[in-house]
Amino acid sequence: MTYSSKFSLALYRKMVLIRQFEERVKYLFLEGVMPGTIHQSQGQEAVPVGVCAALKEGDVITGTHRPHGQAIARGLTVESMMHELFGKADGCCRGKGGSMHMGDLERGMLPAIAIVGGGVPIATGIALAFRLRKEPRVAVCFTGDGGVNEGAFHEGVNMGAIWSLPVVYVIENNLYAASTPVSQAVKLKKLSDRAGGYGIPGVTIDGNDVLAVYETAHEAVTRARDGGGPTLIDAVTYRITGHSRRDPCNYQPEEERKEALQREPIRRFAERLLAEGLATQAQLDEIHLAVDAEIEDAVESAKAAPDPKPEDALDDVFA
Amino acid sequence: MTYSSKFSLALYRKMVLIRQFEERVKYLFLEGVMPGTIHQSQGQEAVPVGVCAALKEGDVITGTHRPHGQAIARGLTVESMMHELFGKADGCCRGKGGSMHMGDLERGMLPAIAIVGGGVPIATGIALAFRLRKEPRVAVCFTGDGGVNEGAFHEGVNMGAIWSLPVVYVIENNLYAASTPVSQAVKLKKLSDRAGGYGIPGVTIDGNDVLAVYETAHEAVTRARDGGGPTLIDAVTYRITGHSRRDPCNYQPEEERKEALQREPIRRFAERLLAEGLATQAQLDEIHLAVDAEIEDAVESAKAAPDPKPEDALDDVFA
Amino acid sequence: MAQMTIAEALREALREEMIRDERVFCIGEDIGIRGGWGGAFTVTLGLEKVARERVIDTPISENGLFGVALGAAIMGLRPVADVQYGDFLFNAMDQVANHIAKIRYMSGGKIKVPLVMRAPVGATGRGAQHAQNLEATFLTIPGIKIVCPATAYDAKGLLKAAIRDDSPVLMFEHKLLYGSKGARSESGAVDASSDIPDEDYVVSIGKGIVRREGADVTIVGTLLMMHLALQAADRLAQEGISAEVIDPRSLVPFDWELLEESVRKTSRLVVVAEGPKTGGIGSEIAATVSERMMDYLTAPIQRVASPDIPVPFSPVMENFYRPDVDRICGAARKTIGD
Amino acid sequence: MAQMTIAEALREALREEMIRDERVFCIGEDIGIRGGWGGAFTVTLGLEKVARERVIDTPISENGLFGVALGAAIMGLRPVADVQYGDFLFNAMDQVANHIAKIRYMSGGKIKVPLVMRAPVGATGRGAQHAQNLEATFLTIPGIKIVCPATAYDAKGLLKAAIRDDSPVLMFEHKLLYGSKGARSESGAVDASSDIPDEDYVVSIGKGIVRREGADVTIVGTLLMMHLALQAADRLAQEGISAEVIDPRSLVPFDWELLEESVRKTSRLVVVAEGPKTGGIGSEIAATVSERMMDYLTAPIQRVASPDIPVPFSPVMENFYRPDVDRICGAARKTIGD
Ligand SMILES: Cc1ncc(C[n+]2csc(CCOP(=O)(O)OP(=O)(O)O)c2C)c(N)n1
Ligand SMILES: Cc1ncc(C[n+]2csc(CCOP(=O)(O)OP(=O)(O)O)c2C)c(N)n1
Ligand SMILES: [Mg+2]
Ligand SMILES: [Mg+2]
Repeated sequence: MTYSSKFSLALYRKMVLIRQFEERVKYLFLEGVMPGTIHQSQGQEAVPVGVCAALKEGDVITGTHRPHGQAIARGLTVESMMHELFGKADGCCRGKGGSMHMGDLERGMLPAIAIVGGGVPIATGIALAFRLRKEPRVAVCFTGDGGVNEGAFHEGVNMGAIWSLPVVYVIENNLYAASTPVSQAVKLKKLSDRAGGYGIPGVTIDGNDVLAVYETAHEAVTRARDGGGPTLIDAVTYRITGHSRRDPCNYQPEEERKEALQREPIRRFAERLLAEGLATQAQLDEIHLAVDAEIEDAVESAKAAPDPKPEDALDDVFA
Repeated sequence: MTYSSKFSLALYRKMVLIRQFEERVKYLFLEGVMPGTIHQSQGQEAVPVGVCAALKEGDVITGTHRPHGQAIARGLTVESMMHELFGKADGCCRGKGGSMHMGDLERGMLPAIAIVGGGVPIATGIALAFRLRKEPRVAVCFTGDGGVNEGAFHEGVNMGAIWSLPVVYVIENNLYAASTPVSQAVKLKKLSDRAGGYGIPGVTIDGNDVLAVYETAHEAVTRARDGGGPTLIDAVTYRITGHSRRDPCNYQPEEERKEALQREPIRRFAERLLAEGLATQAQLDEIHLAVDAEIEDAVESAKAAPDPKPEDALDDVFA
Repeated sequence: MAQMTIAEALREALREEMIRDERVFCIGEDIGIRGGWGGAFTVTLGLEKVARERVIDTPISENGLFGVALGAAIMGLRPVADVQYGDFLFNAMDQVANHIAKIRYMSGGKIKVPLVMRAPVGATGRGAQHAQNLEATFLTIPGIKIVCPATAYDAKGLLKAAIRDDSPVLMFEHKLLYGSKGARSESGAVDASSDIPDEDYVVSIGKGIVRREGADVTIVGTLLMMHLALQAADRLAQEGISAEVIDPRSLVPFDWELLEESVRKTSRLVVVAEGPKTGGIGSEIAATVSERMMDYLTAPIQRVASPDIPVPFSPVMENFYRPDVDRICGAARKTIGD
Repeated sequence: MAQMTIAEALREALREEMIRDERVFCIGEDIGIRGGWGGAFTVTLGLEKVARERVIDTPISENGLFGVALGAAIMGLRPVADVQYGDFLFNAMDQVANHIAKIRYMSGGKIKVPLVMRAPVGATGRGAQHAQNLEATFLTIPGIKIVCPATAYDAKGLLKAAIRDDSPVLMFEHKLLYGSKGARSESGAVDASSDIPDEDYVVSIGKGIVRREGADVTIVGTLLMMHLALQAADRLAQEGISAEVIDPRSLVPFDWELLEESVRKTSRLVVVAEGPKTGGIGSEIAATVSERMMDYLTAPIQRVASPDIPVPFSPVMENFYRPDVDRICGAARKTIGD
């Protein structure tokens, strides 16, 4: 397939936006300005960006404890996210969620689910609602490679499968669950082999190739929307940052990391865009500058934004 | 394979013992003499009998909410079981367990786990203990066809698989989970297809052929004992009695039930034994008589046995 | 007006709400199977006739099905999810306690979770894994309303209120009160049937009721214990002790006003709850009443509860486990004798 | 004698017990990965050097890993299973509450379950799903002993006692007390380190301790709250109020004797517990003390706890959630002023 320059640059911009957002947040966190803990997704950008590019308005994603990339890919503003990270009253979850619960249903993303695997049944239920209402909408569930070993994954995928619901399960397979290599947690060459146990199609793809991700997701989303039921997509990528906080990643072999950096999705896509004449270096540079400015604005605005009042904590328990 | 008359008759006797035990218990229950509720296994006898015939002393099984057959097959005495069913102080669980928690670790069976799927991780842990202690023992986990959809099944089997533990997972597949047909709960032709998702061998067999069950179990148990890791055995059988209590089984199509009765394991095995000259009708009749007497003794003794004291309830919480 | 058991009243509530509101659906195990029982206690029997696609039978996957219900609720449907025995809520605990109870809060109030959960409780001869009273456990989890109907009237009215509520509501139902019939009847059952009005009604979540007026001692209890409290009050009356029986009906929110009013009058309180005494419902009620009303109390609040043990199988021991009329009367006398 | 943080003291306890007894092993997620952190809070760091096969890293499967630990414990091993955050105990709730807590009982006492569970608790800027104090929830489940060390000395001694116990023991550890270092340090941490004797010792499960003697009011609290109670006592002392601080250390069994002795002396009680007030630890303590000691009490027992809400992320709101020294002092004054 070939894609327009506009489409390609939009993908590129999203990936850069995620990367720079994560880098900026990491810096803010290490500075000690930002509360809480963070899970970041540098290196994994192609997965959410490719997947979300295949979605329509009205589709809904569920995110994980590592949700910044998913949120940006789905269309949350970095401003609303940065405010949330700073715990501000006008963050996307009004300061009640924080990094791990980033989301905004109005923008098509549930507050992220930080319990590994927990989002799988929920996404299935969202798809059930679409089915019962006869709406042509699709749910997409992000999970990590570690998430596939939770009971919730099993139960949720099985229900999606038996009811042929409009849902796509996407494994952001960064080869590690926290510090645990996927090879130690699963006795399979490909995580997509789990799909057979549920009677649904499964596919393992290069998750650092944003177009491959897009194409696979597009096919799966279309199938789901057309009543063909779920797909399990195992998108293999790599986390080129720590699992959380100040993690030095000593469990990642040096050689592996070096190689992974070679395959990191943004530079790869840039090279391809340049090679195929879909973008000029100037265009790419401009994107980087614009993205940085957007993020910087978000940081400034977040720092200046009002904190919630302590007693605001008492609201929002019951409807 | 051919088997000795002695071995064959021992299998036959166990199956008859289970069948008659269950029939007697059903009668006692309907009479209102027996407290609680019961899950019975008429028609499924070949599975636990075939499997347990492949075990050695020291091996341990975990049972389900439908454990009477498993318990008898593993070698609990009908006396200790009948006492337990009557809630007597000298029942196999001293009256604290009841029908659904039948078991006796000294005889190689954990008190049965009545939470569907709950026994799977526990059996895996028993196998882990054998591995850590370097003991040549095997754990066998019984589950129903419904049990394979619990998260606990997924998590437990996966850990057994990745650590290649000496454990065998046996699905007593009676085609229904309570009233729910297996075809409605799983989108697979064969439940053994779940095995591929864990990277372990899986096999679907005729669970009403006690020798087929024995042979399959023997192979799996041997592999497990020899360090070859777990097997998932899907033994297809049929429940020719109610799910529990006074269930009229209206969800089982009449035609299906009729056919199932044709394939019921005890008569089938009797016919085979007679045909192959491994037993005479007189021998079989004698077994039935002896079994009935054994059960009747157990009933009499259970009725006469002392109840626990109310305050005995306070014991056995902590060691 | 028709006489109904709790199982029938719950079924009627579900039927009427499913008809009234297309968004309402039931989800659970064995709830709508043709030829089946309508769930473990017949509550959903025949509801598939209202709308086949809105009675959803799931595989045995409690955590999954509560998660599915949550997802559907977030999207604006109004699921009624059940477990066959309350004990299996522990299988679904992550979804119930970490997601259902919290996701609205985590969203900063942007999401609604109109989700009803139903769970049978109570010791009924099935051993430790089909017996627990879980009210106290879930009381520790903010974000879920909890209701406990003791009568068919309340069962119907509370279930309707729960379905119409925009927040998660967990209804505990007692196995010995269902009045399930035929193959699904329970030995030791207590009659909890009521005359049910023909017209639509709800029982407000958070409103208790005085079941019997009295002057000397207040006895508070829900579900089966409410019935035993009434029996105890009868017996106490014969001894000249006038007991007031309060049924809070909801545990979250709790009708403190009603209870306080009663205690102001009687100055004595007995709290009856099936389930372990430690960490029990009785502890919360006793602590709160003591905190607020110490000056009114003329005797220490008595908690009648089960011992701190799993539920034993043998009827002899199970009867020892379950609070009974004798013990309630004893506790009431103690508040007066002291 | 060496000064140790709680994380270090727990690690030492594990190391020594693993060496002392071959049956002891650790099981959990990310606990022994080469190049990893030794669990979420560094407690198991380096233990694989004692015995590689006895530090078992599992997939992310909490219910599974607690079930595996249970199976191994039944067969006579002595597993120490942990979750990275206490909140994930809800994922394992079926195994913990339905099996681990009950299987010995269901077996009629024929089985032993020498199983230790470790779970970090406390609100620490991570939002609602990594924050809960679960002590009260598990208090409702008979069959599990519960310990809550506030100091490194107790952490080591209680963990050793737990490992040697033949019953399931659940240890709650507070994230702000670990004293984890480097990349795993916590902001807002409180120093809970102790001088740890060189020789082997245990702290008996079920024995509390007077942390500070006082005459006017008893303040009881565990984990982080014990430290805040001590700070509150300091401040109250400046106002002329002499507060006694009791650390029960175990919740199950609970050292009622120690607490009662204190209350007999002070006649006033403040119970401090992080976590929702309703159904909280404070409710149980207040109910029991009221029941047993009404005549000694000169003021209603005050419960200082969190509001009945999930844990909010924003530090401003989280600080409002967490009981603090101000509120403890206020409650103490209230018992005296009344
Ligand atoms: C149920 C549960 N168990 C454990 C954790 C702690 N934890 C947070 S992230 C993580 C690793 C997740 O691995 P994976 O699913 O591969 O996602 P990744 O972090 O690689 O994005 C773990 C164990 C959790 N959040 N939830
Ligand atoms: C976790 C859990 N959910 C539901 C039940 C109620 N229940 C008891 S038996 C049963 C059906 C089990 O089906 P299957 O695993 O096929 O075993 P079978 O009854 O056919 O032997 C159900 C749903 C239970 N005991 N445990
Ligand atoms: Mg990963
Ligand atoms: Mg079955």
